[in-house]
Amino acid sequence: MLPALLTMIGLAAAAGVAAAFAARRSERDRNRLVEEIDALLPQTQCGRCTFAGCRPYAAALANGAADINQCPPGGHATAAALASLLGREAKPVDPRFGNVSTRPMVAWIDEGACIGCVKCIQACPVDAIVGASKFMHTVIAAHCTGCELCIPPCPVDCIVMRPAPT
Amino acid sequence: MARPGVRGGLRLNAHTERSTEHPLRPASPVESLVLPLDQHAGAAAVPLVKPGDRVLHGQPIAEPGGGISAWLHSPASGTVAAIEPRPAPHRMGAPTLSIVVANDKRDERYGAASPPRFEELSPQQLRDTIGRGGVVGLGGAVFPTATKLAGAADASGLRLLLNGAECEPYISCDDMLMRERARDIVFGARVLLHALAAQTCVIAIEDDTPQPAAALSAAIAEAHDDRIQLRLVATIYPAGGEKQLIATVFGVEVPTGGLPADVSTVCLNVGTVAAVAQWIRDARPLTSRIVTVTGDGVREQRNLDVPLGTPMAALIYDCGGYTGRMSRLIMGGSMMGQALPHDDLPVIKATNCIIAASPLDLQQRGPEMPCIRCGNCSAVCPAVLLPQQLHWYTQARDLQALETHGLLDCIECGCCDYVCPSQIPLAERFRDMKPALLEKLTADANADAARARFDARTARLDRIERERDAALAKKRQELTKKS
Amino acid sequence: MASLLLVLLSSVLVTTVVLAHLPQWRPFVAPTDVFGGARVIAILCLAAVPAVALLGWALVRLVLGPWHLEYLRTPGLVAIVLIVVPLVDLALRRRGTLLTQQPGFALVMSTNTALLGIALITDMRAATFGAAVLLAIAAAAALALLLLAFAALYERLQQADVPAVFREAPLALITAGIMALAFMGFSRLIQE
Amino acid sequence: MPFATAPAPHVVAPSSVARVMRQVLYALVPTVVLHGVFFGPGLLIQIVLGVATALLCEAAALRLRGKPLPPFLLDGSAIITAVLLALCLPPLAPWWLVVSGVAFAILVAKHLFGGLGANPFNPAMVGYAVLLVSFPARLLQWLPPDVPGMQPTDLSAMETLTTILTGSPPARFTWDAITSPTPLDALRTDLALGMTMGEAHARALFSTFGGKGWEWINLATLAGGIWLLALKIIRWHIPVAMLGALFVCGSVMSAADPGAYAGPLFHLTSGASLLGAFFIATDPVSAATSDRGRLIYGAGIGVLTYVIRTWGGYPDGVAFAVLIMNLAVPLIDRYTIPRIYGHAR
Repeated sequence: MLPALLTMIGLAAAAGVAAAFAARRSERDRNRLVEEIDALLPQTQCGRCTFAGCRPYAAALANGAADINQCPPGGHATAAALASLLGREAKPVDPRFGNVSTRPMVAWIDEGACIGCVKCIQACPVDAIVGASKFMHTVIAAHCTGCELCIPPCPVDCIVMRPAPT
Repeated sequence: MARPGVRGGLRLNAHTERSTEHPLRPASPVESLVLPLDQHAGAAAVPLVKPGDRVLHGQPIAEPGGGISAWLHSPASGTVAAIEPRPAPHRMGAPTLSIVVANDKRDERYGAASPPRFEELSPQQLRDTIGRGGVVGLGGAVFPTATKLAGAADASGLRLLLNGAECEPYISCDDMLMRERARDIVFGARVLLHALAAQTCVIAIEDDTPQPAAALSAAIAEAHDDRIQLRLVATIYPAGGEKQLIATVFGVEVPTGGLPADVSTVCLNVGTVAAVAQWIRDARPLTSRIVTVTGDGVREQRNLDVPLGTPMAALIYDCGGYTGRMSRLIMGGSMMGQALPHDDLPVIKATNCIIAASPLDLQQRGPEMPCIRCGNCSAVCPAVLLPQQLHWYTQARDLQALETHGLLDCIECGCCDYVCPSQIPLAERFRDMKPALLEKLTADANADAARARFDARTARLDRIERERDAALAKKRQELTKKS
Repeated sequence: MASLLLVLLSSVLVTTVVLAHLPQWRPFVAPTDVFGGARVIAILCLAAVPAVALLGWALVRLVLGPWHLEYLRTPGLVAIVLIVVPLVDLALRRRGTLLTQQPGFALVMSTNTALLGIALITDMRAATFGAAVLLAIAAAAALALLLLAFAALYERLQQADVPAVFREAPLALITAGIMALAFMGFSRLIQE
Repeated sequence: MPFATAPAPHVVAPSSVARVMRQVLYALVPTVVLHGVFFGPGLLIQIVLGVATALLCEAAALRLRGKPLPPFLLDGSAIITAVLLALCLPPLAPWWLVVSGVAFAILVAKHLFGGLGANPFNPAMVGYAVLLVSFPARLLQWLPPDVPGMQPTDLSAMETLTTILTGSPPARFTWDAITSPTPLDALRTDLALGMTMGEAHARALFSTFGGKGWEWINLATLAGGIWLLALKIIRWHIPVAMLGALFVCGSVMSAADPGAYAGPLFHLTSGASLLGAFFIATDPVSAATSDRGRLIYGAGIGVLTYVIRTWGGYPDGVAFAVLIMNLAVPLIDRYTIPRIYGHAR
């Protein structure tokens, strides 16, 4: 009877050790998961998901501090991809974080009204606005991701969103 | 390693006997000429004239818009009747901004100073001069020639390939051009050799057209220029496709998503080369082109030298009018041509052929059946694709699979449609699906670019932060040392 | 022969349906498509199945045999499976190619009928170590090929115009049925 | 003057699915005729029963799936499935055998998987495999060929019909009196009993290189196959690969041990090899789709057929080999994409 007990305990112990050893998540694994998630996000860096950009949102998703339906620019495609990637139930985008726009929009500065205060340039997460202090600013349409972060800081409200030129 | 000759392809009846019987003749003049401003690849041209101005034949009336664009010249002397949106053939009849010139039929030439002999110009100057002649690719792509030459100029060991392989059925405008203006083509070839500083030029022509071959060989012999040679290629549709012709003649393949210049080749249609010759030698810009008017629906099938902007209805009338069996008006050939909604549309730089097709010319498609994966299409596809898989993934809208199966390499030649037993309009399905795939690819590229810029910006802000802290720390250290 | 066929088919069917329909059980982070996941699992099976089978064979012959503990054969093999699977997970992450996702990976791999099934069959059928090696590797290869083929077929079936009521799981079961039918041809190939 | 517009190209070759399927049916005629000559009208009755069931099930399935009847019903694909299945069944098989086989093939193997063009498995082979596994005894009741030197079973046409409809032979015969194994089956049992090839081959059933009667039927099938190749209805890759693989396996094994293994020529001309190579494996819908893929697909069928015939449990393995390779087709198609123009690999 004893050998049977011993073998089973031995095998079970080995299995336990192996499982525990494997369960440790190294630091490298965690940021590789962040990389995988970040690859799916639309990179608008708009902050509508209440995080400072796409990578912070990805990090939050990785350790479960955020949900998969907080990214309006990505729309339902990104929500579904995140659900599939992280093994969670697919959910539509939560309107609380903003509505899913069908047409890609880009910012446009009304040059006449721009006073060259450089506030929008500092606010733009992807350096899509060209200009210097006291010089006229303009948005590079090709680089603008439509995150609308430049609209609040503008003192003269000369920035509006327009459909992206095809 | 390229495949010798066209892989797959179709042996089609050329249907050009009737249209090459009569010699070339100019079309009879018409009252008004409509010139769409966006009749070339790239941005639309910007008008230089206002309604009411008096213009001469050959006078520039529109300059290139930004980026890739081309000049536009008045095809006749007269007055500018209007600048307004008019239906255009390359927009399936949709209106587009056009200049309307009222023809006073006096044909007074615009006396621009004739450019100096091309040998004295540097290749760069010669390329710019060619651009000012409004010369664009007349094979059908209408890409501004000067831009194409400039793009290829810095490639090493350039070879010039003149495409006279008119493989699409019904079209015979290049055929007549080579018969009657072989000298222009050879002169144009020498101009382009100088413009590209290239050493070899091959004129490729199909082996089922003896007269043009004879005319060209005579012209080449007469020009005593051993850099230019004639090459016969097999008469298989689509031998005249740019990529297929380069593979047949030079044995190299244009890389996917790349240009012929990547394999140090420049491919130009013989019509374009003749236009270059007329502009450089006789200072006559591109204001008219040869158009094949053919099909069982028109009484007299022939080739005409037509001023740009001539309404197609006038052309048909000039060839004896419709024969009553007319059912479909096609601009281009029977395989890749565009069916037009009506004939009140102007001839543009891309109009190489007008088919007044009767039921005899057309083969009506049967009811569409599901694809039975028989593989006839993949056997004839000159781009070595698997149309049956592309069709399957198009229906499933699987963009990833479409990309790996090479949807963007499809040249829309229609060979797969031709042999499909299920009569599926494959070329049209792929044409409609390409924008969706391109949109996804550009969206991915934009997302990557945005991420790169975001990372660069965060790195920059961190660096500035660190430098400011370092400077602060140093200053604080000095203060504490001093006190 | 029928038992080996049963083991392979059930493993393939379960794995494919899990990859397609159970996001909570997704074993990997990277390949989110069915064929990508199946390809990775096929490679893992090529590694894990022979390991489990041979370790099991050794355990029974060298440990349980001398001490007359044959009745511990099945729980012993299960324990070996539970040892090998985490080690495979570790090896996978160490090589840095793929990130496994708990609990998905543990569930899919450790409850995979092929691992335990093939180990049991190898144990019963193989007399010498050489025969055990041969049988384990051949079974693992068959499993990998079958898994890849079924996953590719499954993805193609999703894109066909299948009547709605048969869309996913019913069609997978019918396909597995026809596969079993096809493999009946080998029925008397290896005397049971 | 306004004109109707249509997408390019404006000229297409006058072809249709029905024409393709019709050509395949014409190519099958010589086989059916010779089959009738050697084994009596049994096959013709089976074909009539099969085709009727096929059209009935096709119509029902199309109605259920809400598809228009005219273009699909008469495209001939269901008819080919029925004829191929009937050719694989013994001439005197009871009526419910061919009916249930064809019904299963059309309803489950074809329409359940998406109808024409989407079914991954060859419907005829699925039907045949179901019958082979469910009623193995019934499928071994073949007839001796009506050739000199063999005592033919003189059943009149009416008696053949009653036998098929009632499922039992007329009073004066018993089943094992009139049935005889096919050459392949006979060879299998003899070799299993330990006889060498020489002795087994001496039986009256065999002639120069195949079974008496059977070799002519298979030559007719070969003629039909070459007719299809000439008309470019099928491409050479699958038949050549399959027959090539069979030939190679046959010659290798028989060279290794002439006593225990049949020669390659016997394998090529016996059983359903030729019918399988030219008519069953080349079903475009369930076969691989690129040329390289077809070579792998054909070779796979050839090897599996040989393995099942020599060591497996059933006399002829073509059905199972085709089904197994059908399963592998999506995998083969994924890895045999030809090098596209301008792509490096």
